[in-house]
Amino acid sequence: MATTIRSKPVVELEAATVRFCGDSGDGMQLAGTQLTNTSALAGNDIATFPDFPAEIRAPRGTKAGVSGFQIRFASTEIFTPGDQVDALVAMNPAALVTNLVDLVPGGILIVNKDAFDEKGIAQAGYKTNPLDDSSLDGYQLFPIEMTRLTRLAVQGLGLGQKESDRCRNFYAMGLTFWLYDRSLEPTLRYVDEKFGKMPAVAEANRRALRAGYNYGETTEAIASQYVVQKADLVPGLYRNITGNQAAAWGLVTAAQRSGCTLYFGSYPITPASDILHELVRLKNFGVRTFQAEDEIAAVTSAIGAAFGGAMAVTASSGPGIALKTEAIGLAVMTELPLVIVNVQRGGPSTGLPTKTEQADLLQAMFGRNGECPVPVIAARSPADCFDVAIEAWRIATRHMTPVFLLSDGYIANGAEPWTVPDIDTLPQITVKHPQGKENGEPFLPYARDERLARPWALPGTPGLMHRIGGLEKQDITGNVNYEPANHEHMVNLRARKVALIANDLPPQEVAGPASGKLLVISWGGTYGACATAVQKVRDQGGSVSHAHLRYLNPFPANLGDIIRRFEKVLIPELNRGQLRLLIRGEFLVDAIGLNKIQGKPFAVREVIEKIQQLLKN
Amino acid sequence: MATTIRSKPVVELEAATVRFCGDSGDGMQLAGTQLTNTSALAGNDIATFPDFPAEIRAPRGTKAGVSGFQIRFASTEIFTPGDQVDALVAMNPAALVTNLVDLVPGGILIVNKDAFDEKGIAQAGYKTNPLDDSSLDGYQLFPIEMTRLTRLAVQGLGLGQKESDRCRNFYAMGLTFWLYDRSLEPTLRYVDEKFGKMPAVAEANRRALRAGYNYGETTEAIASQYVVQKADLVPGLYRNITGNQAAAWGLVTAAQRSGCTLYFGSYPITPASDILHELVRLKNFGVRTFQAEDEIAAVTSAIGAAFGGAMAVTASSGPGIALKTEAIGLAVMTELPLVIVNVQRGGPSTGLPTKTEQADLLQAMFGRNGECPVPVIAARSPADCFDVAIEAWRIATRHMTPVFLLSDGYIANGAEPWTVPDIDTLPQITVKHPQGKENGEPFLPYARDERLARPWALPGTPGLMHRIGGLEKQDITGNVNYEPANHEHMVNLRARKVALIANDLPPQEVAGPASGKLLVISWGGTYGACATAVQKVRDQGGSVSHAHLRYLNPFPANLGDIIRRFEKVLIPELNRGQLRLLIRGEFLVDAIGLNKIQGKPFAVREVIEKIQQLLKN
Amino acid sequence: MSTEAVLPVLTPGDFASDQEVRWCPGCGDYSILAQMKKVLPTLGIPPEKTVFVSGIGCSSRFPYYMNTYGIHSIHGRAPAVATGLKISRPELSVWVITGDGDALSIGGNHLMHAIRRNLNINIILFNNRIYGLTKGQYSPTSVLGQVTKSTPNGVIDNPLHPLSVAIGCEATFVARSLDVNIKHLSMVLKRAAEHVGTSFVEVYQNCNVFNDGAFEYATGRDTRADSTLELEHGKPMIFGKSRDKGIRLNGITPEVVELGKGVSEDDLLFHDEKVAEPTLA
Amino acid sequence: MSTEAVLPVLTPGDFASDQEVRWCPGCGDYSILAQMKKVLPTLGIPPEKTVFVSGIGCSSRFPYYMNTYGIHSIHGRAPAVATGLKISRPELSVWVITGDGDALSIGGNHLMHAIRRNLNINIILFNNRIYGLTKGQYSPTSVLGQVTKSTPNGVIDNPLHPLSVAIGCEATFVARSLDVNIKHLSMVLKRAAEHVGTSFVEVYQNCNVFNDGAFEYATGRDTRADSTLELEHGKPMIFGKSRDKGIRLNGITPEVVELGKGVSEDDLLFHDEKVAEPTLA
Ligand SMILES: Cc1ncc(C[n+]2csc(CCOP(=O)(O)OP(=O)(O)O)c2C)c(N)n1
Ligand SMILES: Cc1ncc(C[n+]2csc(CCOP(=O)(O)OP(=O)(O)O)c2C)c(N)n1
Ligand code: SF4
Ligand code: SF4
Ligand SMILES: [Mg+2]
Ligand SMILES: [Mg+2]
Repeated sequence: MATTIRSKPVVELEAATVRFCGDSGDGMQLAGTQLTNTSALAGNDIATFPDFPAEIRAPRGTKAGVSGFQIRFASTEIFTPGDQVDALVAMNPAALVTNLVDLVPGGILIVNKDAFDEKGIAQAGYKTNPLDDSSLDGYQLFPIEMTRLTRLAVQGLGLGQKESDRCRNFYAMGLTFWLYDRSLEPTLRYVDEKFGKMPAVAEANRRALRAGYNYGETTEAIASQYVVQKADLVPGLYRNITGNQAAAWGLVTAAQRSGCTLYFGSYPITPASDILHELVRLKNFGVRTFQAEDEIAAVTSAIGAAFGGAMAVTASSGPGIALKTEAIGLAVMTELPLVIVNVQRGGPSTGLPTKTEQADLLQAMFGRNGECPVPVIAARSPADCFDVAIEAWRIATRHMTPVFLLSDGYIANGAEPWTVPDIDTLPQITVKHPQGKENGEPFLPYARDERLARPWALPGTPGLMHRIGGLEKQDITGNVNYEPANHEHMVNLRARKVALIANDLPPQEVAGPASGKLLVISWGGTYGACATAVQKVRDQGGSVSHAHLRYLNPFPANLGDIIRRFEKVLIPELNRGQLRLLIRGEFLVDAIGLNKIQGKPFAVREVIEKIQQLLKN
Repeated sequence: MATTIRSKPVVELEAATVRFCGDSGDGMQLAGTQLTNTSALAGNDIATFPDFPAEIRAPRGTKAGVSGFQIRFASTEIFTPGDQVDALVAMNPAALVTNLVDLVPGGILIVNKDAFDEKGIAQAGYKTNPLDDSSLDGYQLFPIEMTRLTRLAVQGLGLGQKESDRCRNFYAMGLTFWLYDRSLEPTLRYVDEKFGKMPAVAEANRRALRAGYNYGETTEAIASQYVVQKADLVPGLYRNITGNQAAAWGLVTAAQRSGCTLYFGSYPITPASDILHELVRLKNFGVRTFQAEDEIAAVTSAIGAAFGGAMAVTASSGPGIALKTEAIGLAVMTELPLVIVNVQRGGPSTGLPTKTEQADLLQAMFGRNGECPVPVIAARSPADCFDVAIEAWRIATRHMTPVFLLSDGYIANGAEPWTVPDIDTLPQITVKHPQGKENGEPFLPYARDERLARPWALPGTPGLMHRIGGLEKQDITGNVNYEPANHEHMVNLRARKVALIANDLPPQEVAGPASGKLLVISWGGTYGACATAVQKVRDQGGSVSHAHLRYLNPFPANLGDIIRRFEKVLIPELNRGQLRLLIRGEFLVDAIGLNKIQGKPFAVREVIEKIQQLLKN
Repeated sequence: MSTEAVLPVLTPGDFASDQEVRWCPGCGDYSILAQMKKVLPTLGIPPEKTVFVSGIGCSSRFPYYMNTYGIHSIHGRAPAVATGLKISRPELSVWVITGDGDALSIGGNHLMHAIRRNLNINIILFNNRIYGLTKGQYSPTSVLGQVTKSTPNGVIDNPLHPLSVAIGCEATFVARSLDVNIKHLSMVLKRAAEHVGTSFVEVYQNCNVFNDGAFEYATGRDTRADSTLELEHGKPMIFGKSRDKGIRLNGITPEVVELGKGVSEDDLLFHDEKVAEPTLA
Repeated sequence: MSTEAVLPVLTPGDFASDQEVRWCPGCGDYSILAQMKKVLPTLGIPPEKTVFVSGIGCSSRFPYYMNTYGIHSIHGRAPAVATGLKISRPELSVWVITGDGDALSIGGNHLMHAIRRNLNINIILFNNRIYGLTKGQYSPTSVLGQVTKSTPNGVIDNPLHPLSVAIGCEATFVARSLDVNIKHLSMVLKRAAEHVGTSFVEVYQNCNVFNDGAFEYATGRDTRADSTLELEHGKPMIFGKSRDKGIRLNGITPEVVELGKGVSEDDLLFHDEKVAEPTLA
């Protein structure tokens, strides 16, 4: 908005963290998304952290119903949405009381004054009105009559009070946009697309947005404006993407690069459903989605599709994955390519459906009957879900095996800028299907190549008719076989096949010196916090390096050597130490854990403190 | 049979191992069971190993249809059915070719000569008739026209040829009984009970039995008879029992000693079904059995019963356990007592349904979403299933948690003598249910005792109405709660609750010196082979001790100390090293594995060789 | 259900738990909850002898709001949980609360078997023709063409009809009612409770967030009367705003006819609850 | 199903695999296998375009014996496996082979949803009213009082009737036949293959080891004719050894009547395959 004449002093910041919070009905997710997209377009690096309540819409004004969306935008590269927020926009008392802890001392606190009536204050559990008692003195408090001002702004459009109040989030956006000198254009465009068919509503939202913006411009109360310059990201076409979107597009891309049609069989479950929602809109890429009657049908239908030659994928979260475990065993025995996505959430059991956790790693490793090895890889950030989805299918087809792809609620719903790749430049995934033999010699479905992968013969091919199933297979012929020696051979063969994948993997990289006092090993969504923490400590001269694992089974071939070059090993996880058990068991190293099980990602601070503590003694 | 006048020289043996083998339709399991019971009554120690084909009845004469039953009876204490057999009874060529490998050189080989016709010989894959070529010279071969002689014996009873031939196994029994100087009485009694309603059939079986016996008596061919004196077992009322029977009776006993009604919800699956078959016959003990529509209904119905105050049990094998994993998470979250029996079979997937394996340990440990700790204990022998079943329920109620009880196909179908206990002398299992509070203060379903166990309040109790479920619980109140700190607290609390069980367990015992060169650690059905092997090596002066674990989660408190007192640790398992991973991960000891995955138990010889190899270098 | 000798008079309040109800404002579940609280005191069964078992879904939060014993189990398994409880504690009054996805998608098999076993439990299916809790995917009862999060171009699978499924499993009691028709709903709930055997009740429930107005035709002021028919034992099947429509059998296929115009009440089908064959139940 | 332009003439032998058949001697499965091998060559679909999908059970070993593509999947899931295969490869001819336990106990939900989705697959349920492979426990189709390994005192649960369940899910093709009635069985299999949409066929199959003679009444020389009725489109429902029995509608309930005795063929129910409402299908 180079055109605006700045009426107030402008403070330049390297990064800013803002959180919108209010009722599930207040449209906070929309507000956050708009600020996110606008900032992405403004060229900032960004990281977001939406935080939903478990209920669809708990009663108005209750703590249970508070929904939040945090976004950090910066002129430098960032890996997390920030430990604390610089500005908090709270639409009601319940939102204030549940979110204030994360506001930095002296931070900007914008509240909807109108919501602080007796009822609202009581619902939040306040004895007195926090806006009147001095409890908020430590912050730059801006109590604004958003309800009244919004109603005023939309007056004369013939909207009912309820509809008018629905525009409040646009008022809050407008104000925030002014505060951080953001353009209103992208949001105005969004309003046109979204509400085009309802001109009154569209106009109301536009007016509310502008009203909020102008309020900032005009009010004495707010002394200054902030700007965050664009980051110099690698040039390219950027778009802001969530982990679930990235996973969906990665799957579609993998299908294109491998020449298979994507078959996605799944049953809705939080926080994995958005992958399905994204894919159903991509039918034009030949995607076949199947919303099954349950998770068992989802995975078994995918196995049927895999037998037919499709790129078979199923996705769920912990409880649904538990139901798939028997069928995954069938995929292991039939040695068909299959991608199983687990967007992890808080457990055990139904647990905390809308919160994040990393506690399904051992389930992915061992949650099946018998010796049933499955490769496991994990995404480290929203955009990384795209690459990992492609990698999962590459491994599945190259080695003829089901593959576990672990994501989590934090990166699945979080967003970051992502360079839209030129699909055709991405490496091809070569998939071979045998043709019928001329010489009429019998087809051997369990013969193997140098990677111990078996041939993927498709129905419809003359001369290759064969039957597969869950009973133990005879080596080479694939016939049912109960002989003791064959069984032992096949169990070891299946294990070796997965172990051999390590030869195919890039060597594990280490951020920082190749040896030293402390090695931090992380996996999955904790990448951002760990990378940032390690970097900061090293900037202060600490002898610490970082190895972030994408490949959890098998481990990269050089992991053992890396570990041995450090005095101590720290493994931060959002669980009680699942990777730690695997590392200890495999390398007999006394790895130390930093474990958080609060349904929330690590704060960078938490990891730094642990590192410093370990470096001290 | 003190009365028999011995017509032939008698050789006294310390132990003898006999195997009957033939078509699934030949009644080999019956023959083996009869010899087993008779030997048990004769006061021998015994161990058996039935080995079924996967098919109900594969076509006659095929290798796929061969069914075997091995029994070892001894005048000393024994722990295994023996690595090799002293006498093999083969009813047809297919049985001979598949079983001969296990016959000791020079061993007794009794075959049904009549079955060695061209078709039979061809089906077995023999080029020439093994009875005629000299391929069997290394054994004491007795080719007997069992078919013809049996038909002769039952002539005149008006039986058809098919029915007559069904008596062949009795002929074979009779001959074997003579060979080992066993009484016919128990079998004759069995015939009366079983075939009482069919006098002709009963008489035919009696005649066939006697005919076989007399053949041994009279024929020149067989030069001598063998006797195995009674073992001096601890006095008491003995009966011969299989692992599945013992488990069933153990469950019933636990119900009686805890004053709960036993609710057994399960879905049939090999090799666990016999527990259900045994329990349905015990309705008079107030047992409630429920054959569910699937394993998920089996376990969830058990959870419903547990909520109602029943002793809730569900049983299955690997594939079925996989389906129960989501529900087990619910039991962990609701902290209800529940026993989950897994009679392990060959995996992965459908695998080898009728064969044994130990590959579901990690599934029991980690096969659930989220941090979901469940205590795990394992039975070591058929009779031990009785004690372990009681122990499982004791832990479940004392600590308010689901408990995994691991058995396997080998001990489930195998049999050994068992002293029938005086139920009333067995320790009581005290189960407390809270009563409604007078003072009307609210009931707190998630308050805890010193073991961190919560109260087990039952529907029907006034004033204790409460709701439980799979969402995270608030500490103490048990209300649904999504707060970060509470979640972390509860996850750790559930883990600590299970860890605390260790304080309740007897210290781990060690057979042999408390320190030395080598410690053998075993668990489950490999006990017999490991105990025998360690004993034998130590008898020869080897520095080796043995720790057999009944408790796999948590480990006994003193296990770490024990391990540290030995230079090396060997862990023999019928898997690829599942306990080994747990021991390595927990104690950082470089435990070595002896792993066999052939659907068969260890031969004592195999364990001895590994021990000796490790003691050498 | 056997009623007790001397019972303190119970009120709806006695069945309300202290937990704050967390459905969306305007959700049809509120009305069903209210009717249930009204009906239970009339059954003569105290709260402590009553157990509500549910699966997962908005509807399955129901037990938390009742001051009875309750299990909020896992998705689709409530009928199995209830079966185990009822088998071991036959004297308890056991209710299953479930949704269209919970009961007919993931839980279809347990529902089928609970109905065939015919234990004395009551199954109430809240049918909003959508997955509410997971924010709006289509369910097995979603109608053809229905646009949802997972069917942007409309549903193409034929829907299941809960009552047909139940009858296919030879249910001994089936009924359907509406969240907003509180008189009929409470009557049906009471009848279900009184039936000995498995009672299966489908309740049309409005999800005003993800499938608002799905049952407009059956609830709307001016369409209601013409599109619903309240069955009463021994009464002819008459309906319509001006009670001028009826259902009669034409050969072997039922058809809607206008009364008068040569059709008299006697030509119509009469509702017979007692008929053994469910052919036209 | 579209037949190919020029096809080599196929024989039953072309559909036989090299695997040794491993059912008990005398098992009803042999006959069904034989009829299937006879019917397939008449469909004009080559073996490589045919896929048999099964679950677990004796019956589910079926695919191993066919020289086509096949999946011997896991217990109860065959309809779901077949659904995924058919969705991604619509041009293939997909058959589901299942048992009464596989289809109606653990697999009931998948069966229900496969039928409602009505993809063009053929589901053949081998009903021997027992769990064969696991050696004789009762199944959802076991009759009341049936003594089995798991019900020494007789079955007490009401059995499910496969066709009623299928109709409750609004199946578009249902039929029942007998392992031993090879003429009728092969006709039914052919009709099932030709029907576009999900065809559901129940075949009474004798398990001579664990439930021998379960269908004696329908197969026995002298009872057969009086206890079975072979439906033919547009024909009156007449049966009986001397074709002297029929089924007619008394009011709304079907009843068996003797022909003559004032009852003529025209009074009987006529079988109408095309009727939309399955009321009396
Ligand atoms: C095993 C499992 N799969 C999926 C889910 C996600 N889930 C929760 S409720 C639900 C469906 C809800 O729909 P319905 O049963 O109709 O209940 P409603 O919310 O509409 O009342 C789903 C798919 C889950 N919690 N557990
Ligand atoms: C998950 C799982 N549960 C249980 C079993 C054991 N099992 C195999 S087949 C079967 C039932 C067989 O009955 P049916 O489906 O009627 O087939 P039939 O053998 O009678 O032809 C059972 C319970 C299994 N293999 N997998
Ligand atoms: S989402 Fe729909 S069903 Fe769920 S509570 Fe809200 S309105 Fe009710
Ligand atoms: S057990 Fe029964 S069904 Fe199975 S093969 Fe034998 S006869 Fe056939
Ligand atoms: Mg619903
Ligand atoms: Mg069957």
